[in-house]
Amino acid sequence: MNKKGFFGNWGGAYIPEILFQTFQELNTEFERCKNDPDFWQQYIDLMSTYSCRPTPLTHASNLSRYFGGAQIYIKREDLNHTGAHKANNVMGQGLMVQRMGKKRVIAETGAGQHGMATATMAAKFGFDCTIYMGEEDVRRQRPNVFWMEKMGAQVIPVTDGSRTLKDAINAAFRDWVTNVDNTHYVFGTVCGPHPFPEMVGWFQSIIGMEAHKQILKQHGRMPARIYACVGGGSNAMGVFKRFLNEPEVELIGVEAGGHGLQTGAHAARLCSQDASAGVAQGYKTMFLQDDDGQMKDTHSVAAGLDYVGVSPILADLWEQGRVRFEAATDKEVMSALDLTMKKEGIIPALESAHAFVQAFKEAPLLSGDEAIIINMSGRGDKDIFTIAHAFDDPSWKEFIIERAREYSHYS
Amino acid sequence: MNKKGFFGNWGGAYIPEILFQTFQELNTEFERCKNDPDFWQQYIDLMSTYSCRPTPLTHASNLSRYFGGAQIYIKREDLNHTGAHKANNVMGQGLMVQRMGKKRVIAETGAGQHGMATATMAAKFGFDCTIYMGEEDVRRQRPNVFWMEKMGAQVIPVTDGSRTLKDAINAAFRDWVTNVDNTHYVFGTVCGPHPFPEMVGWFQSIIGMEAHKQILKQHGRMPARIYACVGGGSNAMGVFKRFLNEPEVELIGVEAGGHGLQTGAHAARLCSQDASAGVAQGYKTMFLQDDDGQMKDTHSVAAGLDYVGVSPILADLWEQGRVRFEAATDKEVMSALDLTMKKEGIIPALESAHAFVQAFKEAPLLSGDEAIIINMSGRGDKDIFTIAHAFDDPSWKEFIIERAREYSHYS
Amino acid sequence: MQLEQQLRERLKQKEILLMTHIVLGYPSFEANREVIAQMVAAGVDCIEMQIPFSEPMADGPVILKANQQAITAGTRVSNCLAFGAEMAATHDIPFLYMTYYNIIFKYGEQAFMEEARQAGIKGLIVPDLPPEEGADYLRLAKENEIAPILIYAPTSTDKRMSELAGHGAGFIYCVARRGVTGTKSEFGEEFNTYLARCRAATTLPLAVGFGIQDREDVTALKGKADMAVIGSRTIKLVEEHGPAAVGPFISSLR
Amino acid sequence: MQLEQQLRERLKQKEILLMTHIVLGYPSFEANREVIAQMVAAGVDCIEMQIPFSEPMADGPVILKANQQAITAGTRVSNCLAFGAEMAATHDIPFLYMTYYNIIFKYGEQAFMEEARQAGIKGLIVPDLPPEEGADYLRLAKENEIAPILIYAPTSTDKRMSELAGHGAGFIYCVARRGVTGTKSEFGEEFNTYLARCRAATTLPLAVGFGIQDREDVTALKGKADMAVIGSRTIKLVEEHGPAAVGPFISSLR
Ligand SMILES: Cc1ncc(COP(=O)(O)O)c(C=O)c1O
Ligand SMILES: Cc1ncc(COP(=O)(O)O)c(C=O)c1O
Repeated sequence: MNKKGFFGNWGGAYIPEILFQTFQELNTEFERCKNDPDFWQQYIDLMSTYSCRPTPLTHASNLSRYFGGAQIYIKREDLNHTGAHKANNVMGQGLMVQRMGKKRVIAETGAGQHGMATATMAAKFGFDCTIYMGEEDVRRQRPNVFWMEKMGAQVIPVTDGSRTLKDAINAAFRDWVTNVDNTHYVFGTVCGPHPFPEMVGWFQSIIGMEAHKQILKQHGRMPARIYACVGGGSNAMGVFKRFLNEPEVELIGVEAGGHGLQTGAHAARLCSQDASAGVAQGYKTMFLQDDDGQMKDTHSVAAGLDYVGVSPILADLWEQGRVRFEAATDKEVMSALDLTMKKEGIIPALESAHAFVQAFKEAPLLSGDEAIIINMSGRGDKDIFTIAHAFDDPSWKEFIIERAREYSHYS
Repeated sequence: MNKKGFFGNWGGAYIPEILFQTFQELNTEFERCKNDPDFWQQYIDLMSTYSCRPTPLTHASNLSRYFGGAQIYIKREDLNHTGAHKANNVMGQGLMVQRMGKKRVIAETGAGQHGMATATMAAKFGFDCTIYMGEEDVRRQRPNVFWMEKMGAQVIPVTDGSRTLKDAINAAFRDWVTNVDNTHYVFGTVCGPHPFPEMVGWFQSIIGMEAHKQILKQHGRMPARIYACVGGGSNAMGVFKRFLNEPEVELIGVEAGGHGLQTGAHAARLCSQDASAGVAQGYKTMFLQDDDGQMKDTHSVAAGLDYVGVSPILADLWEQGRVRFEAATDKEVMSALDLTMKKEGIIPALESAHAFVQAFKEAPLLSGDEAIIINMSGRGDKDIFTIAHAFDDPSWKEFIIERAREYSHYS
Repeated sequence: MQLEQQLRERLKQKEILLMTHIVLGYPSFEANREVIAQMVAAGVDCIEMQIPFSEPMADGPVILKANQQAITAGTRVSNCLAFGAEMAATHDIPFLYMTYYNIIFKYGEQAFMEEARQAGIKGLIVPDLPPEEGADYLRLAKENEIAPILIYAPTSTDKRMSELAGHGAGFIYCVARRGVTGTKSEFGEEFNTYLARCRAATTLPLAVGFGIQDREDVTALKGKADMAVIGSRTIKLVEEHGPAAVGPFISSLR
Repeated sequence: MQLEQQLRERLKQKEILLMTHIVLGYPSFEANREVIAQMVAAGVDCIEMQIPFSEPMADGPVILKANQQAITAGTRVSNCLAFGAEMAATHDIPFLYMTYYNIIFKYGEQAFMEEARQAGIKGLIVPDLPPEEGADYLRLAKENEIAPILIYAPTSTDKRMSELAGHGAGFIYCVARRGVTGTKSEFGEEFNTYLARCRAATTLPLAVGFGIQDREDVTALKGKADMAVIGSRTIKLVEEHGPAAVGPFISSLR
């Protein structure tokens, strides 16, 4: 197969007829943008004045010394405006929405990062904005909800299904088919129906383009390996893309190992035996589903990796053997996070910490003149509620209890 | 008077004898660094690979349109690693500590930003780190405390005096006189004994040096006015310094008006009638003190502005009339914050929002071809506990109460 | 006899046909059995049986919930296929399966089609499978004499409608409006223009679905469409008043 | 008679002098009065009266707390000056003020010095005013025949000590160790070297303070220093056992 919108066996646009026309327009606009160097320049200008691109590549000299192997470099997507790589995608789509003349955007969000980024973009571009978020995630991520609302977005808790990311995606599609004329659905990752995987990947590829220049300048040659966590796959594709045709660079995607691949409580699609080919949420990929094709519940300490599907582009690169996939367990993630904070003064998001885990396992096996890059997709300080909880910090608990006491008194 | 360490009538080094020698060494090292272009280059390299300097200058086109006057530009110190301009100062001092061969750093912190930044720097440089923080502030800013501890710093709650910033400074000095041989006190702002005001101002001047280039490139000419909030004065000095000798650029420092200048519950030293010349915490400046010279309690919704003294350099520029000082009340700050989030998708720290208040008052009075710069010293998303509280957000309260309920069950 | 012919036969006696929708396994196969018996007795012309899927992207709250509860109750695809065979053998009206593509894909398209044919199923509605992605599906359906029913939407251009007409069989499912199943539609001027466009684009019979609630709605479609589709409305009815309420409701529609 | 002379007179009769410390207004002027009477009766040679300041940077927890409580209780600088005058008039030993520079600066250096002289105060200790910043202060003190007592620290170089000697009068306050008031000091080899350096740098009498707790400590200083300073220890004593405990404690020291 080499059909439009397919990457090897994966991808496509499995969409309800009502969206057909809007996808036609989106495809046309996307083609126009891709062929318009001014558009890319406009995107770069926006990202370098509104966010702080290029984001730095930090040499983690302490960690490198600690592991005694490869030189570890960290690509700092955490320094983006709104704190994660998600900004790259939404700002790019924002420019496209402006060109298409639509006035309203919707988005799904799991951890809240993509919702935050979309609400931010909508404020900046003056769009109406509705964010769909699983009720469970609203409960867990109230700070993000607060900010989204403050930025003028409406956040709708989704009470269907497992009340998490995939259900928020379904809810967003339901909104879209209802309000298709004036609304653009800002898909958050390199999944979903064509052209989203390619489009999101295109905007995110800015990460790897920068990293490529930076590593040559700072290290003097190509990195041996690049690590990225894989939820939907957008930060991974973002950092990998520029290096796909550099055969000496090994690319490693790290999935959520949750409580362990043997337990079933994980979100590893490509490196576990638990996924199979399927079609849902508008595209074909490897899904964590049962024999009937019903999607399974997944688990990860990182809400942003807790998803049943995976990028069709990555599924193809996996099948081709171009990207290797590994898993990091919740436990490993907490200790990688701890080590990174202590050694480098850097707080990776729980999602990003997955990439750190695998890099830490492999760094000692490489020589000191080799470099590896870890894509730090976001910052962890927003995850305070999750991280402090996961570390079981007693003062944190006291603090929350005391705060609650005040609120119970006065309300 | 034109004595060493004085700026007009202000400044000096009113230090206990035990610190005399260490200040000698610090002064010598500082002179060496100032005269060593390699040092500044090393500093720039560090800031552009570990933090994301240059930070962008964002044209706030929506706010500019909304106010219908000057073009509003925002200097984005919020995009620094650790989320505020404080990083500039600590990383610079970190390099100096390394040169001086000391192995331990201490710092005071109010809001927690400087503590976070220092803990981060200490992790990066491999220093031991102790942070002094008023007990009241520890209570209010638990998230920052959590991260400092995770980064390996010891956070000591200060139970003396008003249990806020000034008491944390005293406590840090007590530690310093005790551990002077191996310890450097990383002063957090352009206050304290010489050479701190000059030294911190030097590191922070990177802000204005960048902003100068950026405004010329983006706007084509000098800004009419520059606004910065003033706690100790480091972000203000940082953005002002490059423009001091550009007489056409008006410089405006915005102090904490708290509940209003008439109420006494504020922290306005230079634009209220409530301060007078004094000497404390190692330097001479305008202090909020009573007739006996006892320091008063101050108030601001922004912990980082809630301080009795102010930079001696700014006191001098105030006396010379080079910098104009204004105050923003807590209430004005909350609405400027609200507007900025909704219009631009940007969340200023409560401190920074003070500068926005005054800029918003004056922007309509200028013409559309004039530019003003607001120095956004930090990001507000860390202030979630304060901001959600100040907005009296009911869902936030419920969230906290529910969280507390979980913790009370399991503990 | 193939689906289109069956419908055309029925259209000789009736001004407009009725198609109803049930979600298999919701609330139970028992209830499904009773509801279908009532529907057939009340003169329904065609029934679409939805095989539940965990991600029913195009469905509104009522059908969505029914899907989820059916799965939670343990409904398996194999149960649905067995039940479909039983119904087709029991009642003398055409039965269709409605489901999302993953159910068929995962079962194996070939195996699914063969079983469906053996069971006497006449057509398939798969709302997330446009013909661009369904070449195998369309081929296998036709090989197995099962009508792949395609969908028109108000957003479909004339060109798109003609293109779809070439791939579909049985009838065209005209979605009455933007949105998902379950909320009321307006059948005004704009709708009439849309339906005229549909009619012009295909020679297949036209079914209209999404939000048809009562006799008035069905009446409004007479002379414009060939079949009215009642979806969420009967599911709600069963939830509120039990299967016995279905017969009288259906009878009241025409 | 000036402070240095007064101390030298006393040194003729005693192997080592004792200076004590009180915080004015803490716990009350009443208590201060009683404590001072006890101290004088027990043979103390000199008393430093601390005018409380809200930011006592160089003081440890005990004196810090005393400063704050004195201020909270309403102690004003004017009360302190009046009390100082009363003490100097009542007791025949030299009294000093110890305070932070802001108290003097804010009062007006000239006015402060004149009042202090009129009150019969013999010296001033201002731990946060190095001579570099205190030109006016030093001049005014000398003009008013009040000894500006300067401080040596273990970190002071020989050069620095000589420099300080040139500015000070009355005696030199040698801080026994790094740190703030209130914790015990060790008087070992290193300390002896330090004290020898102090002695070499000045002809003024040497007082040693910070952490002197008991007879043993005082004894250790004999022959090396001219005066031992008891600070936090008596404040704690008053807190725990009341003013009456002070006399016996002081008597026990020598
Ligand atoms: C910080 C961060 N990293 C990674 C992810 C995972 O998404 P993706 O795999 O598309 O990069 C998320 C998703 O929310 C995220 O917030
Ligand atoms: C974000 C932010 N802005 C401003 C300030 C005030 O300090 P300064 O006046 O030294 O910039 C602080 C102090 O903590 C701060 O955190």
